[in-house]
Amino acid sequence: MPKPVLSLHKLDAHYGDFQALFGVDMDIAAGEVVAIIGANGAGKTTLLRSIAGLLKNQAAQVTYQGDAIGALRADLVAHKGIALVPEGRQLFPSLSVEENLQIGAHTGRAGPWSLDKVYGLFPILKERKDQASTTLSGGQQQMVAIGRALMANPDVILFDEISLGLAPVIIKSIYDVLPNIVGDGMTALIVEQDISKALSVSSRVYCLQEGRVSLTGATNTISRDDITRAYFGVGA
Amino acid sequence: MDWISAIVQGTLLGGLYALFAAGLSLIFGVMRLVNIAHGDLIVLAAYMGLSTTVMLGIHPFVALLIVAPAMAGIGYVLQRGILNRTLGDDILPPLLVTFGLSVILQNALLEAYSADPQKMNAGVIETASVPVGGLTLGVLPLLTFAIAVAVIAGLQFIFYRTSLGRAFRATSDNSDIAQLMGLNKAHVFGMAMALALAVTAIAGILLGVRTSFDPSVGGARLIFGFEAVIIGGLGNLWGTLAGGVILGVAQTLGAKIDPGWQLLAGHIAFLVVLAVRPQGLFPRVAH
Amino acid sequence: MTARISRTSRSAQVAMVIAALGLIVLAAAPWWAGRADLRLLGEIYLYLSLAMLWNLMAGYAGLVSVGQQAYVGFGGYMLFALTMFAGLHPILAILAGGVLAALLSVPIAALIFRLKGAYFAIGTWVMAEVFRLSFAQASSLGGGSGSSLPVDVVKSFAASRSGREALSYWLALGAAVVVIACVYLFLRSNRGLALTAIRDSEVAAAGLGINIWRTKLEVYVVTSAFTAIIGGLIFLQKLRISPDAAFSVNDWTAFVIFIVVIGGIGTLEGPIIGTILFFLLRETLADLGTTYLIVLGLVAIGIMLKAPKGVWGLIRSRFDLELFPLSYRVKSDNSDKGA
Amino acid sequence: MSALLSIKDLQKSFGAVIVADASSFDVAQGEAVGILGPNGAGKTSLFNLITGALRADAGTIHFDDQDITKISAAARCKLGVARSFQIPQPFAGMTVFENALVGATQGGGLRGREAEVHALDVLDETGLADKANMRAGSLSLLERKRLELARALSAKPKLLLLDEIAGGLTDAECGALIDTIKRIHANGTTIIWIEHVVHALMAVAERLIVIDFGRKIAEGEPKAVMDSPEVKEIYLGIAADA
Amino acid sequence: QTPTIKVGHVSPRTGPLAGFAEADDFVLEGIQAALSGGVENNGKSYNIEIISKDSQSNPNRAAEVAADLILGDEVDIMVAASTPDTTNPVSDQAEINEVPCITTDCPWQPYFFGRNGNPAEGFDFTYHFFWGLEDVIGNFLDLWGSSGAAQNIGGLFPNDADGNAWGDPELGFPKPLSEAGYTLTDPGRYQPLNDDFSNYIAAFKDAGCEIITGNMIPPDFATFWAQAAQQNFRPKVVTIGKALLFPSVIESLGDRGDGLTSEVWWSPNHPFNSSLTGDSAGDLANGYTAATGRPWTQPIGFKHALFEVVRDVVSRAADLDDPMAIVDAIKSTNMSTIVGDVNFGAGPVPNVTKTPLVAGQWQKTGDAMELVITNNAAAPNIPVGGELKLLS
Ligand SMILES: Nc1ncnc2c1ncn2[C@@H]1O[C@H](COP(=O)(O)OP(=O)(O)OP(=O)(O)O)[C@@H](O)[C@H]1O
Ligand SMILES: Nc1ncnc2c1ncn2[C@@H]1O[C@H](COP(=O)(O)OP(=O)(O)OP(=O)(O)O)[C@@H](O)[C@H]1O
Ligand SMILES: [Mg+2]
Ligand SMILES: [Mg+2]
Repeated sequence: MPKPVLSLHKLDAHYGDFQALFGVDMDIAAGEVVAIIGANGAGKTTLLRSIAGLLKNQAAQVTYQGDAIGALRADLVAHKGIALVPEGRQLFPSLSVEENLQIGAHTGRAGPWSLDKVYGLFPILKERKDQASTTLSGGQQQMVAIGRALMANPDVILFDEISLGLAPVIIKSIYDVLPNIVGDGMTALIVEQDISKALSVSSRVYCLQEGRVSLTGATNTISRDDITRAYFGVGA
Repeated sequence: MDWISAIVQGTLLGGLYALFAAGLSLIFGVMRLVNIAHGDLIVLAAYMGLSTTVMLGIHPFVALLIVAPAMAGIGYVLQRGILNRTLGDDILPPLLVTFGLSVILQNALLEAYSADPQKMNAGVIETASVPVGGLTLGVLPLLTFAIAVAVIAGLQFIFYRTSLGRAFRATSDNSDIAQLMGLNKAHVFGMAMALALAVTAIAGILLGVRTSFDPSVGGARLIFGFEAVIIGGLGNLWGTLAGGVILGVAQTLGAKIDPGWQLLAGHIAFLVVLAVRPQGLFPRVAH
Repeated sequence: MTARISRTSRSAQVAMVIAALGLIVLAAAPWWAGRADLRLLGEIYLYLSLAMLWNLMAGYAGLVSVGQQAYVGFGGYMLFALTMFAGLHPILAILAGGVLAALLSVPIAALIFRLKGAYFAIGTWVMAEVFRLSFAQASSLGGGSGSSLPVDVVKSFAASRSGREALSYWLALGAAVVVIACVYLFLRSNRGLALTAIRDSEVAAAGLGINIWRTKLEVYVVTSAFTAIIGGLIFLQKLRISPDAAFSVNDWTAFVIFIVVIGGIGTLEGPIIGTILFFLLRETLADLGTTYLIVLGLVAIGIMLKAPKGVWGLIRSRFDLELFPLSYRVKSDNSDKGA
Repeated sequence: MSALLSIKDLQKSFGAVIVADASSFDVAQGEAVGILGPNGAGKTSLFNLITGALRADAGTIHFDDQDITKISAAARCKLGVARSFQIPQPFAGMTVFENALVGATQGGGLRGREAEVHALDVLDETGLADKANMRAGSLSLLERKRLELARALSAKPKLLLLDEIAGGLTDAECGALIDTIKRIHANGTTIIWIEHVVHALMAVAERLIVIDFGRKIAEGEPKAVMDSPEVKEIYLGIAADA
Repeated sequence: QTPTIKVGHVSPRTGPLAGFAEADDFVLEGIQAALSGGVENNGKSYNIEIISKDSQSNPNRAAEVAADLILGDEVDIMVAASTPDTTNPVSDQAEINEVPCITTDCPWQPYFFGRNGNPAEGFDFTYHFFWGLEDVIGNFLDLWGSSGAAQNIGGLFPNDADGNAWGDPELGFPKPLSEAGYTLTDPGRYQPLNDDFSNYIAAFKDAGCEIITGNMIPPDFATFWAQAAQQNFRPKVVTIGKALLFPSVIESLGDRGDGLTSEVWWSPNHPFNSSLTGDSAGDLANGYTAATGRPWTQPIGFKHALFEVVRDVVSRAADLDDPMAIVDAIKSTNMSTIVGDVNFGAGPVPNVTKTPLVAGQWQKTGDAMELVITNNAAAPNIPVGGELKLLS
């Protein structure tokens, strides 16, 4: 395996008294697309929030391009080139569609993505650019959320449950554009409950259960039974 | 004619209240911060204006060039040093901290300037008047109203047309997600407080020109500011102006019935609005 | 089932014994304390009561009111009005003031309960201003200038000066004991359990059959009534009332919030500790005038930043103490396992 | 068999998101019904509508021959509807025992010693007895889910609504949970259970309802429902291509 | 060992009323120096210790510190000054705690009737010297009469202790004004710290008022006065109580302070001397200016006189250990002070006696504003310093 661009070392995470992650280790190589799966509450979102800096950890628990970033504030992590497409889309309701995209570019990082390029990817958004973001359909909102993250021209992009609550056609269309996004070398972590979707785009998979990694391996070497067992903790 | 006059005077008074409230509205709208010290910050600005005019011998309006940036600086430091650490779902920490700030400000001003009433001298403009369709209107109240409109238009522009305003709105909507966009929440809030206190400087100077002030007069005006913000609806600056005008007109009309009813009428107008529309008249974000 | 439920702990039992002894000593204060100490203690009890009540409202029911001075002032004014115009005995007048406050608080709640969070806080404040301005219009009570309690009313309370001082001391002590006992017993009761549940999660509480609106209304009405009674006692000590003094947001709400939050909101121990701290500060520094108030402000800011759960929160995070035994302990008598 | 719960033309949406689209179904006294559906289908929202945490836009809900569409959540609980929350909502500052006691004294309407005994029984039943004195805020996720079940039971419900309580359990734990729920059911409590762990659901449910986009897309005897092509396609994405 | 008599003193050192107490330090220092040799009583010498506390301009706080002084410091005599917000709560505490109390700096009606006093009974322990509304009315009538302005008066009375007393239909201004042939336009009581007087101004304009009177706090007057100019309302005489007492307030009004008129309770030109130091009024005022660099203010004389009376009482009391004996001594006070005669035997009601009052005008002399006595009909022994000038 090449030198990892992003690694987690014994990552713990707490919400007050409650511990959500227990010593998670992970190495992600540049350009890799990795799926993270697990049941509800397994700690997937927590993992992504820890990487993005929304949860504070010890500095050495997360390293990125050789820097210990575990204790860094989220905005500084963003400036370093890690972007998160949050669970449930989380658009800014008081910003228009275009403003939501523009604010994604706040870090001012150079790169291939621009407003035009995002509109090229999701043409429907251009038609709706002055609309309040809350008036879009769920799928369109998900497009804005993805576009917003791309506007930061990140090196690593984290997707949290992009298909949640979306109709199958929409899910399909979003998964159809995913290769265009990660195609030119962007590293991606994809959290997904729809296991087959997740596996279809990723090369490697981690399964979380109760805040611990219960299974990991290359997508093509892992069997459905392994996954189901790791996923629910029971044999199907 | 008397009633028309009362309404006109009330509207102009509303301009003053809106000016008191504009900074508050910004702070409340962006940070959900109930700033008990706002009235005292207005008085602080008035004293800074006074010192500047006395020391440099300049007109109070010119003193704004110094006071507004100074207040903005104070606001930024205050927000980053103290207030940011009190923000959250619980409204009590900011309430208590700004209460502490208010007590400190009042007493520090008392130490520095004594309790003597002070006033800034703005020359002929204070007493000048223009006849308008049978009414005689003071130039200063007209100017105050015009400034209130200009300030609110300016804030509205910053809020909705600039990247700083976009950052305000985004951080206010969801500060976690805004951080993901690379926005430093502490800095954005600091900028919002700086802007709010720059507006406060304008309110303070106009207060100090309009009437005499002493360290204790801030608190009495604070509640009108809050009322204007809430009547107008959270985060809607034009609503804040409307709220100020509603309060001002209610007060002058109440006073027309009996001067004892002046303040009461304003408060009752506030309660009636809330009874009918608990989110205020023009909330920006519908729930 | 062999498990047993206990609602006390060693530290609580010790605290109870100490409290009982302390109460006996305090009740005897008219025999051992100077007149000034009596008065100071009386004031401490009244502030403690206000703090307890506000804590019940804000700390447990989530009703952060900055308008409780409305009821303090109302109680004070009812003392004056009912003794002067209805000829009631002062103690009766104070109790009647409590009842009237309870009645008045219902329609007020109907209005201000529509508001949430910061809006609620400001709504209560405006309401208190409405009280102040309305009483300022009552010319028979002196309007904006206020009024003194007529000497014969004061004398009717107790004939001799020392009798009066002792009686008003005992009334204040009694009020504090009653308030603390009521709040404590309320929180220990099933309704208190419900209120605590609301504090932790409103949606789960509603799902378990707790009527949130009614529970909060009950708390609001009861605290309003008690607050008015305390207000009556306060102005029985002061002998003079005016709208600005009666409805002072600083004296009756800001300081009380200070006490509760500094001590530790949402606990019964917090207001007690806060009251002691507040009076320690005041007694040592008050003569410094402005400096005292500046220090007060600094303490408020400092504690909020360093210990947002207040002093009791700090203590409790170190030691697992509970002076007021509210919690239930399950003890299994046998060694057999529960499940 | 008279219907304990009867839902007619229930309608609810959040802006563009429709979570209940003219849903109608009955649940008989003593029945155990399973609900399935993809993420975001509106399952939890359905519970919210039944318990009163959400108000319906249109349609009616009858419980025990009484129209409960417009009454408060608290009143519904007193009538005998209790639920567990998918995202646990413990009373974090209270102990586990106190959490159960709230249910026993409020929704359950019990007093004094009787309430305490009932709360203890429920903790026994759900395997939380040895955690009784712990602060609920310090429980692990699985314990929190168990507490959800315990607290719902403590309110002595006629209708128990369970929202995803089996996720993340080991085989043995899951088996124990199934036994517990079967026991509760055998005692006469009517149950509606939302669960993604299908085999657990199949072990208890007498009938399955499948929803997607707030619509009922299949209903009936569990085996038959699971074998229907729509369910295979919409829900069991894994099974279909496995 | 000389025994000590403790005197408790409450005054508003801080807060909105602090102007009244700005000379406290200076006056108390002078008094302490003058009393340093002790006071003779029945051949025995007593020290006088003054314990001073701040009411923060808050009547609640005033009652509290008064009680502290009485109960904690166990003072033998209470004194207090400056507006009903200070004198009344302090007197109430003294009365109920049976401590002799002397107050000043508040017209006697708000003091006496504001405390629900009954002229038939009076109070047992509390005494007050100052002038009354009848005096201020007499002086104002004299001043207005000499001005030649139309007999149409606008009244500005706030809803506070002073305002209610001044505007009271029976005891205040309305009755004597109409008896003297004036028409009073009184729209009602406004709440202090008012932001808008346009209704008043409109009413005054409608009624053609050429004279304005009232009792206001400085910020309210400043608001009114600016609005009056803005709305082109230009009365000929403006005579306001309280707001126009202090040079700092007049200074803050700039040129618009020139020509305003006010009651004058005391000035450096009052022909009285201190019974304590022998200083004349002029000496005392100049001493203050020399010590602080600030212009003299009216409360200086009364604060000084308060302690003159205390010394006199201490020296005459039959038994200083008996509060009743001290009260008897107060009751029989008849002396000359730096503010005039204080004789509790000659009051309008029990417990109250009056000192002389005149009226004057702020006039610009050179760069500074000076309060010039223009009318002295009520106390001809106080010399007039200049002529009344009309505002417009
Ligand atoms: N803010 C919070 N406070 C307390 N506990 C939390 C918080 N956020 C998450 N948790 C808990 O942490 C655990 C892990 O949650 P997380 O959101 O990471 O799970 P997830 O795998 O993303 O689940 P899902 O598939 O439901 O999104 C859960 O038990 C959850 O209840
Ligand atoms: N209060 C709300 N406001 C707005 N949208 C909501 C609200 N509650 C739920 N939704 C939306 O309604 C849809 C249905 O949510 P619901 O929680 O009922 O799904 P579910 O079937 O329980 O899914 P899961 O299996 O993930 O628990 C989702 O898209 C959700 O985002
Ligand atoms: Mg998640
Ligand atoms: Mg759900």
